Amino acid sequence: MPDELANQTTEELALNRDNSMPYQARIGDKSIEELPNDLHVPPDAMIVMLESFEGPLDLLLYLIRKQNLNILEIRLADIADQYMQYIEMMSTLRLQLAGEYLVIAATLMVIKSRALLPQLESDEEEEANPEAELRRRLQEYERLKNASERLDALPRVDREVHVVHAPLAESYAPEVQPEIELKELMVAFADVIQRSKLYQQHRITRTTISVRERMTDIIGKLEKSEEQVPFDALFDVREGKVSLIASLLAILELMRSSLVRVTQQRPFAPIFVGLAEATSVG
Amino acid sequence: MAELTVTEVKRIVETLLFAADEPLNVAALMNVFDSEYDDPRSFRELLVAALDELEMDCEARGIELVQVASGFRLQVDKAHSEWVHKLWRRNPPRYSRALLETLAMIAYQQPITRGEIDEVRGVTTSGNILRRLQERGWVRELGRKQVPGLPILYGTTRAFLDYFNLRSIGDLPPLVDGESLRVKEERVEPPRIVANES
Amino acid sequence: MAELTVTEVKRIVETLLFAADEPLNVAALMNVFDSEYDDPRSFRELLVAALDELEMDCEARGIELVQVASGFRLQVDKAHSEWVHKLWRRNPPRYSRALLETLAMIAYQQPITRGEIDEVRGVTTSGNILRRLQERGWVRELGRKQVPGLPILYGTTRAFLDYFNLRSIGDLPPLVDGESLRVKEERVEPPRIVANES
Repeated sequence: MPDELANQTTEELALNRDNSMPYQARIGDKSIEELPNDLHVPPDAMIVMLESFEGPLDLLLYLIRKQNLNILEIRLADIADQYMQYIEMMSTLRLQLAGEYLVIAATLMVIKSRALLPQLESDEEEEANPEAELRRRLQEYERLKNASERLDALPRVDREVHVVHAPLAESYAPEVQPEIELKELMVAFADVIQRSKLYQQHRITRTTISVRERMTDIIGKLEKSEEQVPFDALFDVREGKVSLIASLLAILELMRSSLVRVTQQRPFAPIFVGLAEATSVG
Repeated sequence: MAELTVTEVKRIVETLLFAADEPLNVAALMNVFDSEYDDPRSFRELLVAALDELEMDCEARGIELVQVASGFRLQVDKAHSEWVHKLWRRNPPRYSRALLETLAMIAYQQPITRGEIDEVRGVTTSGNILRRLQERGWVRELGRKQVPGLPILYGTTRAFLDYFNLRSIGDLPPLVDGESLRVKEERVEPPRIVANES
Repeated sequence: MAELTVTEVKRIVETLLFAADEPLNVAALMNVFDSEYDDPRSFRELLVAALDELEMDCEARGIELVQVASGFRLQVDKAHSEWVHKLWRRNPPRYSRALLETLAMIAYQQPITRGEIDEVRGVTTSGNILRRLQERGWVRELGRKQVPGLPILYGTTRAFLDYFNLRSIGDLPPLVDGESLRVKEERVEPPRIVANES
């Protein structure tokens, strides 16, 4: 097996291994068993696949299952080469490789070299047997994986379990208002963001908040004043360069959304900012 | 298809009203059953009959079926509200998850429209929640977004910041990635405008 | 004082469960009624009888009375959940495999340290995951293990059990083989916990 793979590029290699992955190729309702060698797999897809492993044990377990063998049957030395190919792919694609992957790689190399020297088997009772140890860890990990899948399958609130609720009639509702903690708000936001696939990571950043906040601030200032506000009154130089840029971007964004109007009587005259007509607030 | 009986419809409607955070009107209820009938008119009659029966059933319990502007709702009746007050004196009431999520969306993403909130939350946010947040003085209308339909833009108020002891919205703990909340950091990068087309 | 009948208590308890935002246990229910009885023991019996009757009443409806770790709650029964899903097309929250593996490790092997979790998972568990589990209220610190470095011991909370519809840790689904996630039991002595009430 290792020899036959030796001449292939990492991409072809990945294609050959890809058949039983969760990311199967399909045309119509026909799944593609054999992929043409010249088909280009975008590196992004490869990264998604490689990152889907939870760690080296998960990767090893996948390699074992792919051969339809269980942990106790497989000779770990036999899959050492496949494991190494994946490690290579990961570094080729510059994925951040956790140190744990390399530790397991070293262990597999030790196991493989011992397998090549069968006459030493008499020693195995005395010294630590790395193959038995790795097998034990794989068994443990497999149990954990099963346990977490079962946990995930339990009926749970918000998914299968709907807690029933009835409010009091508004007229009997107490004056006492529910209290919340800031932490609850953060958790709610984290949940919502995680649930949403529409949001990319970069959309939720501190800097985004500051520009949006600035937009709210500026609208607030404009609402308070009856008339238009001089452009420079919307800036506070003491806030520093970054804040000034944020204010400017906020004004530009508000202009773009037609929430404010910026006027200037003639060139070099003072610039005024006011709320756009349609934004009168009740 | 198997026809549903009035009693079955009544039971289903009861669970729907209990599970929904919001009053449900006949149209919303009809939607839930849309695979169950061929003739909307006769099903509507069945539904109304079921609601009538449910209303009568409630009389023997501590709840009542009422019709408010946005639809039907099951609520604790007056006699039993006293008991709920006793409970709340020891276990104060809490806001629903839907309300917290809506407030969080507004706090972090303002100015934001209801449509934008719905898009991320994946459900329709009820007007009731927005009204409660405004009544509490935490959320206000900032204006209207200049897109078709002129949707209202929402933002948080000074009172919101005061309640949470924040000096500004920038003091909200930032969310760095979808998975986790990182402790507040002082990283200063040029702000980037995020396109907020809807 | 006027004695309450089982039926009256049943109705009141039902409305309390409707209005409460969290499960209620017998003690919390007793508290609500504390001005109504002289003899706690006999009232407790009345209350339990009322809960039994309520459970039976529910069978004729689409809801069920269930007992989870922190008490009783009313929820839509399995047959009617389908209908609620039709009403409520929301994407349920999903959790990453890393988070679920960490949570499973803690649930099945508690009290457990982060190092012990990492050992089985074969990777370093991110602090974000543990923090997120704590923020969600599912995991808490139990104390410190009396070994060098005094690592924190983690365990699950009642809120975790409530969320997953369980009454106790013993109700977790059984492991595929063996009673423990650890294949070779290495613990010689039971871990000692230093009290650290949270």
